[in-house]
Amino acid sequence: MNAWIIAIVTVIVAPFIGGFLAGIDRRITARLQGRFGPPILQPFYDFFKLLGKSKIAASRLQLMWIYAYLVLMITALLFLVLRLDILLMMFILGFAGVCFALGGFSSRSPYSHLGANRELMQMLAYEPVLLFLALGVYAQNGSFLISQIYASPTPLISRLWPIFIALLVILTIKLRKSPFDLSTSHHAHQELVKGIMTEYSGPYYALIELTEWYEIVLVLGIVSLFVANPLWVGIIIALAAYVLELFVDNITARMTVGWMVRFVWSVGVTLCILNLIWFWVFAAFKGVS
Amino acid sequence: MSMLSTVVSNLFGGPATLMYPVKPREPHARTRGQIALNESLCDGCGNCARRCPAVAIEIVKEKKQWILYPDRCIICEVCADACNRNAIEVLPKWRTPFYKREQIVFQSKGGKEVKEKAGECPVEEV
Amino acid sequence: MGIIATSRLKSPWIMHFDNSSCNGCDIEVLASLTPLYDIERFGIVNMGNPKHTDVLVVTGPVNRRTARVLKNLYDQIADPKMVIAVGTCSISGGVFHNCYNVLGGVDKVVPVDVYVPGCAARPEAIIDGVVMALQKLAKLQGVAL
Amino acid sequence: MAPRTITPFGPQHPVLPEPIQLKLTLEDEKVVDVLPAIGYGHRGIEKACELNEYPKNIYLCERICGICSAIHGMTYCDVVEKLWPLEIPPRAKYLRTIWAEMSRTHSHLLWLGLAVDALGFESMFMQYWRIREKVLDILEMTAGHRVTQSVAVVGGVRRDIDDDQKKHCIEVLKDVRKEAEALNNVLVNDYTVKARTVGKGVLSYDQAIALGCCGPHLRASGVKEDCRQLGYWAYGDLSFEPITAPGGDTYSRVAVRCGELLQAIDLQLEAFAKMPEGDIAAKPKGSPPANEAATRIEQPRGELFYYAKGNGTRNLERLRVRTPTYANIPSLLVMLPGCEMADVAIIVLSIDPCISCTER
Repeated sequence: MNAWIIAIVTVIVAPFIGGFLAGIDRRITARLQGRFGPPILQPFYDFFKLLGKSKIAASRLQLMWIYAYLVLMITALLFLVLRLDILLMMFILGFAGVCFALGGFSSRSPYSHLGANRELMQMLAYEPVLLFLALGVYAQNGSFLISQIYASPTPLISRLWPIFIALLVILTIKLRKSPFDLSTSHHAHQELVKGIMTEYSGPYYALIELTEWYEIVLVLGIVSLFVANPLWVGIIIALAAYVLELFVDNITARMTVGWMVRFVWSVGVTLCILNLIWFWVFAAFKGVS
Repeated sequence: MSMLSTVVSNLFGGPATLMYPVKPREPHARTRGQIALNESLCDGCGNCARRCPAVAIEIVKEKKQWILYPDRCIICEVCADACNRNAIEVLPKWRTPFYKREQIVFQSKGGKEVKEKAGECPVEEV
Repeated sequence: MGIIATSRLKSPWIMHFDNSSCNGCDIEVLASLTPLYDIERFGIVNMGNPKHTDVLVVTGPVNRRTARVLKNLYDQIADPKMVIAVGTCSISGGVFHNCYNVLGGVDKVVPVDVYVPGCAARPEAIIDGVVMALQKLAKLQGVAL
Repeated sequence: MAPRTITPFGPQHPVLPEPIQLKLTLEDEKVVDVLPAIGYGHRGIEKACELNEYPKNIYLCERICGICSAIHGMTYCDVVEKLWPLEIPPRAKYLRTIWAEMSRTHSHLLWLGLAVDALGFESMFMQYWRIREKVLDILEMTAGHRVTQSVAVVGGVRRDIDDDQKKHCIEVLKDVRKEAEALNNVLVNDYTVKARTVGKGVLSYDQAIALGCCGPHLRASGVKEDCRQLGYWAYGDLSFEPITAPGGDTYSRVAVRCGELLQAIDLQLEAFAKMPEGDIAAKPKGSPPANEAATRIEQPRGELFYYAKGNGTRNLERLRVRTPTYANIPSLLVMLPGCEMADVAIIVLSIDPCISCTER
C-alpha cells in the first residue's frame, strides 16, 4: 500500500523536478555564455506549447516506440524509488533506449536514421558502465537490491569510486551534453539537425521532453546512490555532478561517435574492470570466503 | 579546456545582455534608421525618386504628394544626399515592424510650382 | 486551454530560412541569439527544424527556386504557426525588384503575419517583430500577453 | 558494402544559414560522394546592374553579400572609376581601407563563431559574436549601419571619420584585439577543437592551386598569395605579410583566420595612424566612357574580381562579378569524400561559404 503511494507521488513529482532542473540548466548555460537566459520555468512553457500544437506523425509506428520509451523510463525510475533490483533497472533503462532508437528508425528521414544509429552507438558506450555499476553494487553488498545499498553502512563511493568516475563520464552521454550530444543536441546547431528527434513534432515531441525529465531524475538518482546514507549528501553530490556537466558542456566541442566509444571504453570500462578486479583481489586477500 | 576561465568569468561577471525592450540602446548620430520628409521644405523636384535604387519613393505631382513605400526602402540615404533642399531627414530610430504593407503619404506644402519632370518614377522594364 | 495559450506566447521557437537573401538579415537574426540581444530571454530558440517550429523567420526575396522550398517548409510546420518576413527584400523584393530571378516578397508564396522592415533589419527590430507576432497570436486566442 | 543513403544537406539547415544543397552519399556515416546543388541564391544581380543607372548599382552590389557589403560597394566603385580613369583622394583611399578591414574583422569573427558552433562549441560561438558586436557598433558609428555600410560612392567615400570617432574606434579596436587574441589562444589550443579539425578536409598545395582556390582557404594550404599585396587603396603604404599555414586542413584554416583577424585590426590601427587629411571624394564628370576595366580586391573570403564595360551612357554595358566562394566550392568535392558525416559541417564552413556572393 505504501509502495503504491510512493509510486504515484514519484510519477507526478519527478517531471516537475526534471523540468525545473532543465530550466536551471538553461539559465546557468546562458550565464556561462555571457547571456541573460530564459526564465526558469521555460521548459514547462515549451512543454505545454508543444502539447497544444497540431498532431503530425511521420509514421504511426514511431508513436508506439515513443510511448514504450516513456513507460519504460517511468518503470526504471520506479525501480529506483521503490528500491528494487538495480540489475533489472539497468536492463529496463537499456530497453527504453532501444525503443527510442527504434522510434528513430521507423521514419524514413535520413537524419533520423543517422541519429538513431548514433543513439545505438551511445548505448554501446554507456550500457557496459551501467552494467559494471550493477556488478560493483553486487560485489560490495552481495545483492542487486537497491534497498541493500541504503541499508549498508559503508557508502558505495568508498570502494567504487573508479566506477563513480566512469559514471560521471557517461552522465554526459545520458544528459546529451557536449562533447557527447551526438544523436541529438539541445540547441540543434548540429549536422543532423535534431538527430533522432527530427521527425517528432508537437505533442509527441513533448512526450520526449517529458521522458527526458524522468531520465534526468533517474540518472541523478543513480549518481546519488553512491552516498545513499544519508540521502541528502547523495542528492548534493548528484546536483554537483549536474553542475559539473554544465561546465563540461560549455568548455568542450562536440566529438565524433568513434571517439566517444573509444574514450568511454578505454577510460570508463577500464576503470570499471580495474575496480572490480581490485575489489575481488582485495576480498580474496582478506579471506572473506 | 582553457575555455573554463572564460565561462567562469562570464558566470560571475554577469550577462553582457542589453535588456532591449526595457533598456534600448542609444543610437549613434549617423545611424540610418528610417527616412521622413520635412514637408515644408519639399518642392517636389523628384531628385530623390529618380535616384532611389529601390523605387521606394513616388511623387504624385497633381496632389503634391510625396509617397514613401516603407516596404521597399533600403535606407541607403541616397535620397537625403540627392535632395537639394535638405527636405529628407534620416532618423536614427529604426522603423517599427508592421502587419500590413502600407504606403506613407506626405503632403508637400512648400514649392511654388510643381516642375514638369517631377513624378517620373523610374519603373524599370523587366 | 488557458495554460497552453499562455505557453504559446512564452515559447515561440523560430526557424530561420534564407531565400536568396544577401546574408545581412541572416546574420542579424543570428546576432539576436547572441549575448548582446539574447532573444532566449523570451523563450525564443532557433530550432532549425520545421517540425518543431512555431515561427518561421524568412529573410530575402523569393526566387524561382526557393519558392518551392519555402512552401514545403511552411507546410511542414504544425499549427499554430506564424511567419515573419525580415528585411525589406523579403517584404517586397526591395532593391532586387528588377532582378529577373526574383519573384518578389515572401507573401507571394506564404501568408505573412509581421513584416520587419530594414535593410538589414536590426536585431532590435527583429525582437519587436517577434513580439508583434505574439501580440497577434494573443489577439487571435483572446488571451492577454 | 554498407547500404548507401543520399542525405540532403540544405537548402535549409541549421548549420548553414544559407541556401545551398549538398547531396551527400553516405555509407553509414562515411561520405563517399558529394554533389553540390547551387542556384538557390541566384537573383540575377549582374543583369539588373545593366538595367540600372550606374550610381544605383553601388547599393545593389552592396547587397550581393551582406557580410562584406562595404567591400562589394567599394569594389564596384573602384571598377567604375577605372573606366574614366578617375583618381580618388588619398584620404578616401585610407577610409576605404579602414572600412574594408573593419568588414574583414567582423566577417572573420562571424566565421570563427559559426565554425565553432558547427563543432558544437556553443559557448565560444557566443563569445566571438559578443566581441563582434563591438566591431559592428563602431561600423554603425562611422558608416551609419551595422551591416550594409553604404559608404562608397564613385570617386571616393560618402562619410568621413572625424577625430572623436577615430579615437573611439582605436580604443574599441584595441579592446577587441585583446579579447580576440585571448579567445584565439583558447580556440587553437583546445584539445576537442584540435581533435575535430586536425587532418580533416585536407587540401594539398598543388590541389589548392589546381582547383583555383583563393583567399584564406588558399593560404591555409601554404600558398602565399593575397590580393592586398597589389597595393590598391592604401595597402601599398601599410606593412603586412600574408598569413599562411602549411597544413591545408581545417585546423590550418581556423589558424589562418585567427591570424588574419588580428592582422586586420593591426592594419586598421596603422591606417588610422597614417591617415592624411583632405577631401573624401572626387566628383566624376558625366557618364562612364566606352571603355572596359577590371579590378581585383581581397575580400574576407578571397579574391573578388569585378569587370565592367561602359558604353558612354548612364548604364553599364556589362558588369561581371567573380566571387571567392564560387572559386572555393570545387574544393569541397576534393575535401568532403572520405570524411565522416560529423565533419561535413565544419569542412563546408571551412571554405567560409557565402552563397549569396556565389550565386548573386
